[in-house]
Amino acid sequence: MSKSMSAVKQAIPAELGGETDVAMTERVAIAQAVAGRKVLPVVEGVVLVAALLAPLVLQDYLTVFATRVVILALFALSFDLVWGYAGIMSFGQALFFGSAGYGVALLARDLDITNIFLVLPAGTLIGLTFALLLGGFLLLGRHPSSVIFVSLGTLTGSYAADRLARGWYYLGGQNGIPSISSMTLGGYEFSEGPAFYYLVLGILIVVYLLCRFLVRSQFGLALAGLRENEQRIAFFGYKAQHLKAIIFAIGGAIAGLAGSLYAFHEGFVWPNMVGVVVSTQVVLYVLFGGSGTLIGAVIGTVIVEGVSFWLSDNYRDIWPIILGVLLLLVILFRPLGLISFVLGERERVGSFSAKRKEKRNAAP
Amino acid sequence: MPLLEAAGISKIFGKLTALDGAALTVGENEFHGLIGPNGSGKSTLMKCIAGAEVPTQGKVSFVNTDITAFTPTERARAGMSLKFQITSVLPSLTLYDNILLALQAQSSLLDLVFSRTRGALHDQVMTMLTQFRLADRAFDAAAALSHGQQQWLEIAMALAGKPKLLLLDEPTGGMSLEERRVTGELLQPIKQHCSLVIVEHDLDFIRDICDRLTVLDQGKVLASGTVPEIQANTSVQEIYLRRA
Amino acid sequence: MFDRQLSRRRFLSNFAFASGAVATGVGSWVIPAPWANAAEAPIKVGIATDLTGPIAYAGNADANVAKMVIKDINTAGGLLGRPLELYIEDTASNESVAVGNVRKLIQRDKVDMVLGGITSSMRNAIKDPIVARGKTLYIYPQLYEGKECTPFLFCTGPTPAQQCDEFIPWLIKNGGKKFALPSANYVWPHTLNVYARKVIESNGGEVVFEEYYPLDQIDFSSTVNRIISNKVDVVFNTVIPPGVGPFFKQLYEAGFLKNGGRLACVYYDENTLNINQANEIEGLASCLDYFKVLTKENPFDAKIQAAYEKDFPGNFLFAAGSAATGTYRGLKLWEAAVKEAGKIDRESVAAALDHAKIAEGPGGPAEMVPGKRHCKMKMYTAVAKGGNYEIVGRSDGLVDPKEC
Amino acid sequence: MANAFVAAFEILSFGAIIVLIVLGLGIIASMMGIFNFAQGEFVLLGAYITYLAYAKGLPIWAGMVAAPFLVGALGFVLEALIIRRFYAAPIVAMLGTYALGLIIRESVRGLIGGFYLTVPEPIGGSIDIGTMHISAWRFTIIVITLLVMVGCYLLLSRTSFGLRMRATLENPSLARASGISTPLMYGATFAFGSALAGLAGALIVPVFSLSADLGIRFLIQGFVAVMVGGVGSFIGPVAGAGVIGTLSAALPWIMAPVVADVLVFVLAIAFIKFRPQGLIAGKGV
Repeated sequence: MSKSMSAVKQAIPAELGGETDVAMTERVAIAQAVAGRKVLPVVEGVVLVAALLAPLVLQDYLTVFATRVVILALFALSFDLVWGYAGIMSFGQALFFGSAGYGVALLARDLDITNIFLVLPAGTLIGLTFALLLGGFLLLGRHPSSVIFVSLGTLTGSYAADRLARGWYYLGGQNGIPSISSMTLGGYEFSEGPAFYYLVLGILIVVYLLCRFLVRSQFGLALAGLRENEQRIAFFGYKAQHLKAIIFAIGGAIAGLAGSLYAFHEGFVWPNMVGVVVSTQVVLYVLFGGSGTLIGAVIGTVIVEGVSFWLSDNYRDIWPIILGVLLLLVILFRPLGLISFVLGERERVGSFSAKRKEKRNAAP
Repeated sequence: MPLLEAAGISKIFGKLTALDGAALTVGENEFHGLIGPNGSGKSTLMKCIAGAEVPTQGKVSFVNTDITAFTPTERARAGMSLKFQITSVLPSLTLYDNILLALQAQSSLLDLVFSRTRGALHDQVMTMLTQFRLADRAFDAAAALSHGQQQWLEIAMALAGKPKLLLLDEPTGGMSLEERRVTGELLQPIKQHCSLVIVEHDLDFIRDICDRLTVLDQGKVLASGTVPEIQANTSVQEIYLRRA
Repeated sequence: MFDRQLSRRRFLSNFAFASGAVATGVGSWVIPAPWANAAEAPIKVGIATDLTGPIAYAGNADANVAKMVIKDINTAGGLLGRPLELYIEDTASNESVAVGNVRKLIQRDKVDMVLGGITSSMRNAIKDPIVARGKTLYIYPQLYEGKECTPFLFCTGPTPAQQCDEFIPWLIKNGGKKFALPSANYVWPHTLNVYARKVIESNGGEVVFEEYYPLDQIDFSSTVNRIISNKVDVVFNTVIPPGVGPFFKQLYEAGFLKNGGRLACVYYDENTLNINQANEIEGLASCLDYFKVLTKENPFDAKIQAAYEKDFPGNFLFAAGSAATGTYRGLKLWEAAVKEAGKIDRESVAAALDHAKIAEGPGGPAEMVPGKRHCKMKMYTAVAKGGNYEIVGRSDGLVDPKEC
Repeated sequence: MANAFVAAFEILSFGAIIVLIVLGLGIIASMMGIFNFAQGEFVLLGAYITYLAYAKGLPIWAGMVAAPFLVGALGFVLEALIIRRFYAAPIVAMLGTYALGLIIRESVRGLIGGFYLTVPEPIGGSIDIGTMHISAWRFTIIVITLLVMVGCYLLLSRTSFGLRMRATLENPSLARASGISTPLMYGATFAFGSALAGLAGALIVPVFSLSADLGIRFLIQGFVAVMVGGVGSFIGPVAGAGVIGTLSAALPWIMAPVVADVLVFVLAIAFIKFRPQGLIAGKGV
């Protein structure tokens, strides 16, 4: 029991406090075992090559499915940034994903705007704005908000938005907005298929690299500190709540981008898209893959979606139960996600030193 | 004007009165010891000064500014720094990153995002680590350090931001005798640019490094003065005898 | 082989067996054609319905009906000399899952026709992948709000006109003139109410109030109070589960039935009777294209009902409100259309389906209204008595859907 | 006048139902710091057990009596096997209990085949006062809720069991030093909270009929109620539940139900933001 308990603590460094116990010695052991070995770039490379080759080996309909997964991976990235890096539990990430989806659907329906250079920035902006508003309300203030308040606050926000969307007739109510026209670039229409796939893959790669740059910057170091011990960071003189609100807003913007792509790819939006179901789904992706590693979010999305796809085909009656059991097992025994099978703690946290080479020289 | 002036500080938790009109005055470049028996309110007073607790009553001034309502962040930016009673280094980060984190606390957001200060701070990080005899462990996780070393690391972090006032809550807790001696040596040089308030059980340690002492008992100030004055004070001797 | 005695349990074990073939990419639920020596490749029929999720009882019934009809057609020699193959996908009451699975039907299995979707939101979600992006024929089998006029999308369930035109005058005669329209807040009730209000008012009735609630609202005290204090005669209900159970109970407890009030609910069939105790909904009136009690008077209904219950004993009832009758009708009309067209491409079948007729179906004959893509059918009014329905009214001939 | 009386009764009765559902949630959240996402499924199980008793031809009240014990026992086992591992990390607890809830809910859905099933009231019909009709069962629920509330309060404040429970949860190491078996107390508290949920499910199933989503319907409302009332005491969440339940039932009398529905949540979150300690601050009973 103590083993899994300590493992659980590792997943939630922010709540560790200053205890010295088994968890620490374990961590050190892992750190030493892995020091000097770089697994992450290898994993990233493998995933990239697989993603680039996918449409060449997959059947048509699976390419369309893969496109959806890539869009959801982008969404998962947004949540990972917020939870995995800044330790803000956003149980309402779908709010930004879905409101952007609704936003671009309305643009397409009512104003006939489908140009990719208009709708994607619009969706991103909607996600950013909603995240700034909700994040500003929940995170800022004289006293730092508790983790529980933020998680239940975002959950409630998403729940209320879902109910609002269901009740608001202009948004199509329960039925949502169907038959959204295709996204366009001049005269070209992005219909589902390899072109759309490579478009979203390209966007994912760009956003991934931006996130990677961000979390490895000194800003990323501040986030790492925040996740470990928010009070300590505030006592250094960081405006901790501002940092959190900023990363929350960035997460919202990425979720918005993903949501607008999703709306055009699926061709419809519906209330679930802003609601608790999708909010929880994105938590599952990141949890399965491994929070606090960007690639973990991507891998988690692929695995959860892939397994669901397969299970719903073959064990349709019981697949939600199987999914629940798998989730519980991961939480209990692999709280750092499946990526922790190949990736050590030391490399997960990374190092922010100016001269990274010294790290290898100095390591025992 | 003194650097720090806390006056009439009361703190009530429910039915428990932890502080009852306590006061503390610290001048520039002064090492000030805060002593008293267990439960006399030392830690609570430290927290009220640092902003971790909001006093029920009273006023805290720092560099001629009323900071009673300041958040910890604002106090830190005004030049106050705290080392917690329980060590709170960031365990899964390297020592290097722990120090870097403390050094860059007041950088602008753009500097942080584009890592503009990373190269410039490198030498400072290494200097701090060397000064606190931790340079050879720079790229180990902080969790890997011994308890004493973690305390040093935290003192180093607290000093990184060049504070005007450093608050140390039991810096030598859990240290060996040799480690205590070294801690004293490490603290001496900072006197040139920084004042210090220190809560400590080890009276020998306090006597060695402090200029002035304040003695708390049951939330009130029992005595305040130079080290010899306090040593000569009979009521202080009494409470320490009572404890023994 | 498609076994006559195939039970649900057997299907499940078939599933488990089929999973062995997953590695080769075969995933969905395929019922292979019964003859291997067919001269031509089989015709592929796709069913997309809610096999899991909150309305799984309806989706499973629809899938069962499809299995029954396809089996019958195959037993009778198939279509155009070709066997039929059935592909069933789950829409899981989750539009996102549904779209993915419908794409499987279209893009992987390349089915020649898709039938399915129960809720309007599901139809909305999947019609685009089927009809516009997928260039495939789509049949929607459920009673619904009307106004669906998408080319290549055919509706085989009752429309507001079919459910209201004869029903509401009956309600006014057998209930009273003062109507209340408490409704779940989504498209079906909104659109249905517009039509119902027109019929009520043109027949001398009056709508006391029309109000919308969140779909999962389960406390209706203010509504019940307004109904009682306004002395409403007829509650024309479009609140759906889970709210409908508590709503009817609260109405009953407030004395609505005792004071002679009449409940009316146009989606109520044999499945939904169990939501309340029989005495709480005594006298509830419904208007649908089929009730099980018709088996006593119609030999054909007796035949299909018996066949269904033999193949699929258990909880998933053959009932009108769950689109089971629309599914039957839809498949049979499509069969007639394919026979007439003599080929299977979308345009030819749609052209024939435009005026397809069947002489026998659940509740009676049915025919498509040319150019309208909706279906004329017989309609029945029934009231609940002691937990069963009793037919109290039937249309003279086929009722016009009045759509498009 | 009669109208106002009926309105008051209906609002009160819905408030009582929410209080009943939140009781267990509140005890687990306040005393153990765990926001149990599977609480809705414990309610569902209580309802399902009652339905089973009815379907097997047993008296309904027998099912209602059995439900809290069976669900409580399940809670005890789950605490020992799973929940225990989550105490250090409240967020992980949320995710873990979410998974647990998913498993229970989908299993029950499989068992009842996705239907909506009716369970009759042990005390049916209505109490007639002049022209007014008041549901006898809703009235019974109000009475039972009051009894349970008072019972819980006395149990926590007056008995040695309650004292030990609070001591354990407030300061585990001190309690251990005083010879209290802390793992047992944690298990007992969780089982107690689960049993209350089971009881709630058993009592409300005749009102709302049984479906797999019966419990989750109330979950977020329950969390919001706990936060509004204030985490840390027994009475806080109860007060919060009273406010949220009454508000949800009362607002539809004066505005469109669809608006009322969203408004309750917006008001609640705003309230918590500006009074994070909730209606009733502090620890205790």
